[in-house]
Amino acid sequence: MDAAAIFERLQARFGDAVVTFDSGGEPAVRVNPSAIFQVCEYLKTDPALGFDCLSNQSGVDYPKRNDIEVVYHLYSYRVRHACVLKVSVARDNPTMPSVWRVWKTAIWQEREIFDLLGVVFEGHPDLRRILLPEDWVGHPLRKDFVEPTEYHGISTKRESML
Amino acid sequence: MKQLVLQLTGEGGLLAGVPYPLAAALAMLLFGAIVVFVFVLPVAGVTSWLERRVWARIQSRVGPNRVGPQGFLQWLADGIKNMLKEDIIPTAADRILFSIAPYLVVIGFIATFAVIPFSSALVIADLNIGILYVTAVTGLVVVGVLMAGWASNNKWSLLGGIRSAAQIVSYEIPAALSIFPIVLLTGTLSMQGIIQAQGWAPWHWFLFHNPFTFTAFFIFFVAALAEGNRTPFDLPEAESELVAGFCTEYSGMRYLLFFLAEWGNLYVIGAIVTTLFLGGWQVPHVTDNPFVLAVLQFGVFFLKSYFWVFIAMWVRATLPRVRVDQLMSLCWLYMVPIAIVNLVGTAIWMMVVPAGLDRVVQMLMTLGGAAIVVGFFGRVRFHLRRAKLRDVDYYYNPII
Amino acid sequence: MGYFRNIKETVATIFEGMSVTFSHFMRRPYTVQYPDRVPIRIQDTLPFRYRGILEVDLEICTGCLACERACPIDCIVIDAVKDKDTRQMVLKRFDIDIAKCMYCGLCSEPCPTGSIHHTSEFEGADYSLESMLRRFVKTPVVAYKPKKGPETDPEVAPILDRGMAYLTDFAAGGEE
Amino acid sequence: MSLGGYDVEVQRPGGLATEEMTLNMGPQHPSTHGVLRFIVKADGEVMREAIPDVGYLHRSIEKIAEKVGYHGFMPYTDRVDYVAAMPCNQGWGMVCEKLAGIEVPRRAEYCRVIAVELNRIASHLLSVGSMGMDIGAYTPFTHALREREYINDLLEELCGARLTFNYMRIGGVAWDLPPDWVPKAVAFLDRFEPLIDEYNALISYNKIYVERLANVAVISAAEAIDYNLVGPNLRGSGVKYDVRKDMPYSVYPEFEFDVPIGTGEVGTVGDCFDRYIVRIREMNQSCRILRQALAGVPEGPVLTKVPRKFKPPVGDAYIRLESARGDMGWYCVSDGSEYPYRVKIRTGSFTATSIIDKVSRGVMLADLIAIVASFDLVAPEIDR
Repeated sequence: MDAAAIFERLQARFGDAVVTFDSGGEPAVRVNPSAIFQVCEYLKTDPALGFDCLSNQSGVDYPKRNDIEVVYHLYSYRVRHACVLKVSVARDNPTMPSVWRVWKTAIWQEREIFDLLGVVFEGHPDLRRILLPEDWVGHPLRKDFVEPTEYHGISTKRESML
Repeated sequence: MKQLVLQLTGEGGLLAGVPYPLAAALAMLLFGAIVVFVFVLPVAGVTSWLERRVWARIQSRVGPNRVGPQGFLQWLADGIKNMLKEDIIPTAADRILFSIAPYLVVIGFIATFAVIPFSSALVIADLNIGILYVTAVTGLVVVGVLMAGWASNNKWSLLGGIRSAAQIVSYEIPAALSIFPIVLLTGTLSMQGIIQAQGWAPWHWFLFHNPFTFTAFFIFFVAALAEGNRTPFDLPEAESELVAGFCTEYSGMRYLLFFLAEWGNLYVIGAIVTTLFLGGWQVPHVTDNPFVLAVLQFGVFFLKSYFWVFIAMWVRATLPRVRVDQLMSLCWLYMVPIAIVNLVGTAIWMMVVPAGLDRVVQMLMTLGGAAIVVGFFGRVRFHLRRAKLRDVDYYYNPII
Repeated sequence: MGYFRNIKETVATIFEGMSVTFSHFMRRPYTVQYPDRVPIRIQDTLPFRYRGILEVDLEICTGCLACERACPIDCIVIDAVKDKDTRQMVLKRFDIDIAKCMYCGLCSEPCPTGSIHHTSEFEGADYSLESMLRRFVKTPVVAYKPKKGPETDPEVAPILDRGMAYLTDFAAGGEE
Repeated sequence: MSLGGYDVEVQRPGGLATEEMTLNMGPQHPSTHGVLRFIVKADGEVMREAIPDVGYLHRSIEKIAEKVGYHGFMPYTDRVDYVAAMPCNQGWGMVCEKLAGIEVPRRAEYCRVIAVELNRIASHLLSVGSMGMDIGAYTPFTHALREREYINDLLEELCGARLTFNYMRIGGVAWDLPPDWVPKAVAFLDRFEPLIDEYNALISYNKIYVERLANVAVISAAEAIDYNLVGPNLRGSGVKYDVRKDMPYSVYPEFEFDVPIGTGEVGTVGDCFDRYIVRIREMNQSCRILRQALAGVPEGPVLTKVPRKFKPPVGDAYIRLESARGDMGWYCVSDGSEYPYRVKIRTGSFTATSIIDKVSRGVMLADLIAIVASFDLVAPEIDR
């Protein structure tokens, strides 16, 4: 099933208020953040869709649009097709439901997005920093992140010899 | 030795006037020191060098070849280096236990040298309970290892020490049970007595005496490997699991002592296997000169025991490590029952099989052993051919 | 029965494994005793494309700064100024920080003459970071100007040939 | 302690007073494959849980991508997974080509496939070798590394480096196959293929080895998919999925090869042995692909014309490719400028690490080593 057909099914189930079609770049389905869990659950449990794997979850920061986009790349090993979901959350208060109850892999992938972009996933069982140290300030993959000059008294810059 | 001491303390002797017991004790100490420094240390050291070379060749490497001819003196260099290193005792460790643990381990293996019969004359003490003494004295190693593991105050060390204790204590049983068939056959516990009951030819060895002793040999060898913490039973110091096991916190000389004991133990294993199953120092009757005979016997014994040292190294280079639960199930479910079967089987064999058939069976067993060796080299040839036929000379071929 | 099958399998597979390891006693070791016991210097056995420490042939450097731009980690710094009188490019500085260089080879690709290229030298250990800084320009030199037709200067021609050999080795098509 | 959403309660029959021990395995432990740490709660030899703590090798490669531009990021992709850098090169090349709609010449695709498959063999060799070493057999490791050295020699001749290749470029590869290189590669395959059998005789079917791996950390197919295991880890659980077959890219459809899956031949489907043996069999399949590819390299250019100031149109692209550690995802967002707006690399080791906590409950301490080795974790790939 291609992205348009998947969108049609989702549209029939959830209506235009929840899902919209995004054809800029790779065709994707834009989902309202509050409904992402229901949409994902439907995508997984519906036999014709059967998206049993969340292969990639990533976040993109758009300061100009003032939102953070969380992108879900889904794959179905059963039906052997893929689809892309995009969710935009407000940049100053980025909270959205977690989908870890649908796919366990989301536990770690959402932790990474939380760590690097600061998106808070509600209902996540273990939302801690994963790659950076626990006491790190800020979320580095945000476009306005400024690298601190020192960390625990260690300078993060080295004088260039050139 | 007794005569020498008597001579020295007697009229006009070097030590005239010194009471005999004191002189005897001194002589024993002196002799022991000579044995340790002239024989035990180099044996352990050379074993370490040999092991590294054998390993290296099996792994397509060269191994230590810089210190001395073919790296033969590598063990000396390593020893001196370790002696000169700082002896670190962790602050959280139990200082006393931590310090004495390596010595206990070393004593456990050096004491066995007292009964090892290198030739019909060259033996420190031909105890009439020789083989029992060996099994008893090696038990000291457990205490040392457990002590080291506990005193280090490190969790990896503790796990290593506990593993070692469980392992050595368990494997004493199949080892002892495999010695019993030989004791049954010879009716003596003395090491010299056991050797004298065998002959120089392979069909005189207990290895090929009957099917039960043949199995007993393998059970004993495997159990001895386990007691010596050798692969596939090197769990106490399992590098990939427990960092370095019970010797994680040790450094310098104390660390060296553990390894001295390990490699020394390897030789002890070889020597005991040779004594029990391979006819010890038995040589064909070629000369009556006692000196030449002693040298010949010593050479034969030494070569035989080093052959088994080599086998142990080779096994170590081949096999992976078993898991703790598998270690225990291997001991209790496989080795102990089979060892008991061997014991009973040997007893029945002795009662049932007539003397004439005995000789035929021994010859057949020897032929069977030879067939296994031939079959083995057939496989080796197969592997060599498979690899060699397609060897490529496109690449830079190193010259060693 | 499982019990005896286990014993049989154990004995058989260990026998097989031991025969493999024993066969290695009859094969030659494969290791090289670097650095002192090798018949030829390792550097001489390396392939042409080997990316070792960078080298610059100033004789044929045009001062185009393509390498400086291409370097993703900015470990190359070039000062090339146009001499007002002679209207020639003069190289005042050509520094490469070897300690920073990641040997990716992106700098040698856009070089028009193959002046900057990797050598087969890889032994870069030194006692200080400063000594890892390679300053190729000792005194300001005039940059090379590619000629129409073959190079005539007998001193520059072989260097240019070598540089072009590096260059032609790259796949064509990158430029536009 | 509640971690990963699970509460563990230690059940003790008879009330024997023992103490739970917290072990800190890593980051300096001998068998943590790079820099990886596990906080192990153990009851003697039996583990209650092993919580992976990652991030020790985090070099913010995804952030670097936003600063160095499309061409300049290629050498950084080598560092994502330094054991198998070629697939990472290819992944970055593919995602940029998809963004800009660039067609790669056929000869370049062949070069890529040859380089990637050689690298896959090298990576699997390291994996199965270090697996042997973790289980306690050291010889297989050196034998595996010996063959890996030959591959490194070949790749060194191809692209000048042994580890961080930087061989591919957006729109093709940087160097054509050197003259006389193809017969050398074929000679290597002739030498290497029988050595896989020797390797199997030495270790794979060794009883001790089999016993150590069989029935350990069994992962069912559903679980593997749920946790997004990929590559040999997924195929070990019996899922026949290979990006090269199921979402074909490059010139893979032109080659004949099988996708080996775990069958539970010595234990249960999805145990450590299945994951291990899948890698061994994949080396055979890679040899098959290589033979076909080396025999049929077409003539032509190996690099298309790509502007040095590479500016793909606004949009995003996600590609999958089969790296040595499985389905590798590259997601790139472009805002039309010289620099990528956002790059996300989804690696196989990252998701494989997330399941360790689950499968390591109630197994022996020594099994954790086998589990970590069987997942073929490469720490830089987890942390990026």
